[in-house]
Amino acid sequence: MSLLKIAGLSHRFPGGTQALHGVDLAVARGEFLSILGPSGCGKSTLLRLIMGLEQPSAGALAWAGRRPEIGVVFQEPTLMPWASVLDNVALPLRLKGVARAERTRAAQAAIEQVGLSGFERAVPRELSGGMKMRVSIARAFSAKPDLLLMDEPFAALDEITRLRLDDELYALWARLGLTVLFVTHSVFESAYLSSRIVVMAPRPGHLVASHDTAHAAMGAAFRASADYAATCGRVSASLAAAMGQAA
Amino acid sequence: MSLLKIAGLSHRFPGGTQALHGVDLAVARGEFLSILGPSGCGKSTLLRLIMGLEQPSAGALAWAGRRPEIGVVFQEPTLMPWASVLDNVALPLRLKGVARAERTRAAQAAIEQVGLSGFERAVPRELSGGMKMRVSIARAFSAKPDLLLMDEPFAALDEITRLRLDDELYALWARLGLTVLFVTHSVFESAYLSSRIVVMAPRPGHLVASHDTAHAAMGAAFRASADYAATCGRVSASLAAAMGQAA
Amino acid sequence: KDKVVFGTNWLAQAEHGGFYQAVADGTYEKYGLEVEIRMGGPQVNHSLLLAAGKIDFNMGGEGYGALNYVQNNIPVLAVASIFQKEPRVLIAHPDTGATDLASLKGRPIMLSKDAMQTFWLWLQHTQGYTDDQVRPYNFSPAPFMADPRMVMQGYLSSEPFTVQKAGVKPVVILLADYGYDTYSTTIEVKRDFVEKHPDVVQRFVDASIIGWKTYLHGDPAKANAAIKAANPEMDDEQLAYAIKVLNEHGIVESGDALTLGIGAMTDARWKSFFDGTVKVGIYPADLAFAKAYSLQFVNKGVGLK
Amino acid sequence: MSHAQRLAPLLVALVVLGAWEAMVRINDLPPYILPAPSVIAASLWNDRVILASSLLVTLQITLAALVTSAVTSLLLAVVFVQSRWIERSLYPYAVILQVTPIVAIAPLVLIYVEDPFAVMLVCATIVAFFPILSNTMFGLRSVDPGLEDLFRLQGAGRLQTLFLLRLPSALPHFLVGLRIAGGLALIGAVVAEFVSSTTAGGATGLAWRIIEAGQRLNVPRMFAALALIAVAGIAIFGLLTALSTLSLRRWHDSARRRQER
Amino acid sequence: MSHAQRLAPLLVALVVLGAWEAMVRINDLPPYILPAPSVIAASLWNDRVILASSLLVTLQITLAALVTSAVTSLLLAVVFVQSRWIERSLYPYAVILQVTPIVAIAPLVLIYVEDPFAVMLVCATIVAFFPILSNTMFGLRSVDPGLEDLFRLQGAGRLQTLFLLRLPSALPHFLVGLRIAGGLALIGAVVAEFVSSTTAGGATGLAWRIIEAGQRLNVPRMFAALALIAVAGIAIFGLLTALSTLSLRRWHDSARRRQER
Ligand SMILES: Nc1ncnc2c1ncn2[C@@H]1O[C@H](COP(=O)(O)OP(=O)(O)OP(=O)(O)O)[C@@H](O)[C@H]1O
Ligand SMILES: Nc1ncnc2c1ncn2[C@@H]1O[C@H](COP(=O)(O)OP(=O)(O)OP(=O)(O)O)[C@@H](O)[C@H]1O
Ligand SMILES: [Mg+2]
Ligand SMILES: [Mg+2]
Repeated sequence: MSLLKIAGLSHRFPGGTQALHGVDLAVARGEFLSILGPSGCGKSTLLRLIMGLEQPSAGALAWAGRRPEIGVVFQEPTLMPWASVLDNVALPLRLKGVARAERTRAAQAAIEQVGLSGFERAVPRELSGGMKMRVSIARAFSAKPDLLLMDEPFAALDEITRLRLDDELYALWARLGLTVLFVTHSVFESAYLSSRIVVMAPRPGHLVASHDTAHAAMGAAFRASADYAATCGRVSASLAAAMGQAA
Repeated sequence: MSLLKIAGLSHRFPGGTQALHGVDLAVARGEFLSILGPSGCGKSTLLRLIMGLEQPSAGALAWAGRRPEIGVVFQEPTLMPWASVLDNVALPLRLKGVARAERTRAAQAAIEQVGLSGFERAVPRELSGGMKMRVSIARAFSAKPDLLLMDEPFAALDEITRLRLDDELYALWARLGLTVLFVTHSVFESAYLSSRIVVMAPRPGHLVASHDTAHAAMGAAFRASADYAATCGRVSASLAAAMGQAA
Repeated sequence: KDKVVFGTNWLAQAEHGGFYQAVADGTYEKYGLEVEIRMGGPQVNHSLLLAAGKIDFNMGGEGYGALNYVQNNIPVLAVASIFQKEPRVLIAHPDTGATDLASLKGRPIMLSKDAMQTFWLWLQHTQGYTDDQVRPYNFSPAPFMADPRMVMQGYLSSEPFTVQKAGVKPVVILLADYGYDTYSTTIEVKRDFVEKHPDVVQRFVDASIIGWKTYLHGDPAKANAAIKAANPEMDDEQLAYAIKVLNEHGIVESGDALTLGIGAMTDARWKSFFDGTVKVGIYPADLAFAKAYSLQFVNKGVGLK
Repeated sequence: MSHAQRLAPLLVALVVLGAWEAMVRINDLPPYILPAPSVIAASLWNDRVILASSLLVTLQITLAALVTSAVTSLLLAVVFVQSRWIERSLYPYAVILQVTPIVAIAPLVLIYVEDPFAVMLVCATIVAFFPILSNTMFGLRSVDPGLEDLFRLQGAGRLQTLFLLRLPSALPHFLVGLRIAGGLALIGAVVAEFVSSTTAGGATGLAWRIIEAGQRLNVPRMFAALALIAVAGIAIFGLLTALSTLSLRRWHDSARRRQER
Repeated sequence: MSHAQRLAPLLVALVVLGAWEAMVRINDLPPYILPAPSVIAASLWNDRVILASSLLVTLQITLAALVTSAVTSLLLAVVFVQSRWIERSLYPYAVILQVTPIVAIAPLVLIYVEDPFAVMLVCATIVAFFPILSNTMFGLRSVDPGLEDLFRLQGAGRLQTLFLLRLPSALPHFLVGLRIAGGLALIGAVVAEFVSSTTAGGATGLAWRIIEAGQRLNVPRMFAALALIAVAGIAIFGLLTALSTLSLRRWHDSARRRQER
């Protein structure tokens, strides 16, 4: 059952840049969909259109029923500079009207999850780049959304932290049955996490390939599987093709 | 011959966070030194101390002779929002007093190098995250510095662009004989590019391992070599050790 | 007892002395009035407040005020003129050849904004002064002190004293002595108030006249105390000087006042003043100037014993 | 901007004026308490020659004062942010200038400055300069620390940092200050005229028209003069806002076009 | 802040006052043209009772006006940024208020408001409010667009966005406006006193001391009153600056401690 149907979506910025042209995409409920594509191909723009933060210049975007509750990790940390880590993470709960004690508890848990315990009272400018990004991730996790949109969330993290958070995210997805739209530049990460991978080509951005990656387990074992290697190979190939097309 | 000698370097932020403690490091002239370490371990702080943007709370930092000319890529793009891509890239040249025609030419070349031709007149907010980062990289390249400090420059880029820029950087380094201090989270990237890799452990940040990776060639062939695989393995292991130590 | 509010045209000073006297020594009270005095100032427009009914009586400066009411169809009129001579003076430095109005021709004169449409026009018309003589005056004599050629406007009882204390014994020229025949320090009141409460008006006028009589010839101590309280810049020396010159020049008691009592006004004098203003172009000749005043409450010989 | 959005202010103005007119008529307020807009309009028309020439005088001083205060406060701001020492030592004098009542010092200025236009210019400039100074200093201070580091690292000189980094960063704040100063320069011009102009025969500004009309109880003309000041104020503000939007639109968040919710 | 840095302003002040004193003595200027600091100081001391009570009156109005204008302009700014329609329709009236000379409208205010304190409060508030309004609006507009998107996406209501996002973002700009308004409220209080009539015996503020002392050529006392205003202005500014630094230090770039080069 598809949660979101995108048909013929195009977007042109006021400056004149045609960021997207004729994007067709159906997102199924409960799907973990990764989006890959070269820098500047329109991935962030596509997410912004889905979030309703930009209006498409052509095409349609239809939700099955009400738009679900969205958790988001933007490409930049986007934190309130005057608020502590705790307050930043608790923000979505606060906006939903969750009581203070309850939201502090949930925020603490999310902070723990991203490995920032002890920094609850710090303000953003006292954090490193990767730590800021993790605050943003904790914020998206804290409110337990139905749909999680993440724009290169782990790009600023070291590989070990990144693998750990990959696993956290995967567990969350598997446990809560949420839908995830995941922009990444890492073929390995996408192959490890996703149930489907789409690849975009630039100028104007459009979809060039979609790879299903049926898998139901994870962990180090999966990374050693032939399935995984095959997926990585296929995705890399279509990415290369997409970029060749652009050049 | 060592360009820079760091001895017993410690740094404590006004807030009370001890970011670095007792860092000893000698950077040789012409070296390509990668720094790896978990998020928040003090890599950026170390670079800032080297750049003289923070004062160490203990320890010493000595240059052999005058401080060389520095090109820098901060962890964030750090662009002038009111200036075009061209003006941003040409900034270091302008500050050096290079004539307009000459600096435009050099900036154009650097823009081309990072694949942003056609966006010379765009302002930063009309660019994607990865494009902004590439402007920052082009800026660092444009002035042909003696010492290049880069703080996760390629994290926001897709793999193909990243590999291309890895090669550009390597070529630059090999051709101009400059010294590079390179912070990255990618073990593969560090193993591919560096002549030496140091690994840091967090809280407070200090060096735990140093790996020499003598290599003089690059390209796809090197990625297939046993040398490369071995380096990756060793670095990964010390990274895991560093983090285990932290936990 | 009737409560009334009386607005003056400046900070408390000797030129308001009679009114303060009547408050301080209980004269108003004896006449069944409870009077509150509100001080005016450089930017306070009590005329408008009177028109709006926010105060009951207003101290008019010169006769123009009453004519302005008529010109703008505002039902306010003057019911008494405490001063028979306007105490407006020009002062000049000594030993500079300044002796009379004619000798000031061509010299720079410091004039306030309101002078420009009143006595300055008269000076231009009768003395041939020209606009290039004008220098701005903001109620600080400092520029006058700094330039021996400077002439400035003033009030008989104030600026000459101030300047003298600062070390310049000035030549003082009283405009009234040269035919500047405006009434001054009038009591203004709204027409409907006159119609509804003629007795209150009468009592206010009479008590004020008594107050002035006492202030000029009796013991002004209580009034002076009230003035000093309202305006700390005043001191006894200044006040004594003012009372002296008011008396010496017959500012309050001269002309008609000698026979009709303080506050006297006549149709003939009003007409003469009005004709003068028409001549210099301030008012149109067909203005019903007689609506500007009423003789109903004065000329009764109050205070003449 | 939609058509309707352009019209809204006019509609509101019509409603305001209509309500005013109605209130005056229903309560039968005499013009010396509150003149009806129609009466003011009539006065505007009848006295148009006098008022227009007065407006011109006031506007001349206003513009001169605005330019003078923009230039001087920009320079001052640049000097002040050079170091905390300079700021702490000299800023108090700027504050003193701001809080000194013109009315009080005009006579002293008159002793030293002959030319009445110069006096008015000085007075109006004193009234207008402070918001530009404060806002520009705030702007010069709010530079992105990352960019500041970059400039330092690339060996930028003080002047280069000033022109290439600090001034562009401060521009939006300078423009906010300028918009505040626009109105202040106008009142400054009005007040300065009050206290310093010689009016006889020579050109007189709107201030004098207001005082004169007030003293002669010609309230409609007073309101006509006030209306001109109001219109002049709005026009100046509008022009400065347009200037601001034009110069910031491309990059600053405050001037971003936003979808209305 | 180093010790020397604290002392610098005092040293500069001593130099300025010393130069002033020397100039007056060498040129033998009479006090009515320019009194020497020593003469002013003497007058301050001799008239301390009168001056202190006047200062108190002026300060009361100033503080009341500052608080009133801060609250009203904050509210207005919030209303205005709700939509371009509201802004375009109503902002002009704020501009009109800013440019209307108090001197001209005070008589009209006096017709409707009885209480002299209220009149002065209204006048001083009108003088002070505009910089806060402008700066706060600029601040409310300069919200990080990313955060704005986040709030929208998380379904924040208007009030939530206001209190959790817009107001904190606008705080630094509000505080700049407040610092400008501090001085304006002070002059506003001084001017308001000029224009409102005072009951005999009622307390009068510094404005009257200045006018009267000026007219009586008691220039040292006039300067003493001006000095009090200057000191009051600096004190208000200093307090507001400290407030600003305290509340922004932790997060805003403008309040960051910076190494001096
Ligand atoms: N506000 C804007 N105005 C004009 N053009 C824009 C704007 N934002 C993005 N673009 C353009 O739209 C294109 C797509 O941008 P987008 O941010 O969607 O790329 P992306 O795929 O997310 O890239 P990256 O991986 O680098 O983040 C780019 O060419 C960019 O220049
Ligand atoms: N301005 C600051 N004030 C206080 N603490 C700070 C400040 N900047 C950084 N820190 C702290 O110093 C430590 C090191 O930060 P740094 O930015 O050097 O980390 P990093 O290794 O670059 O991490 P990342 O890979 O996430 O960028 C962190 O714990 C961080 O919280
Ligand atoms: Mg993106
Ligand atoms: Mg870092």
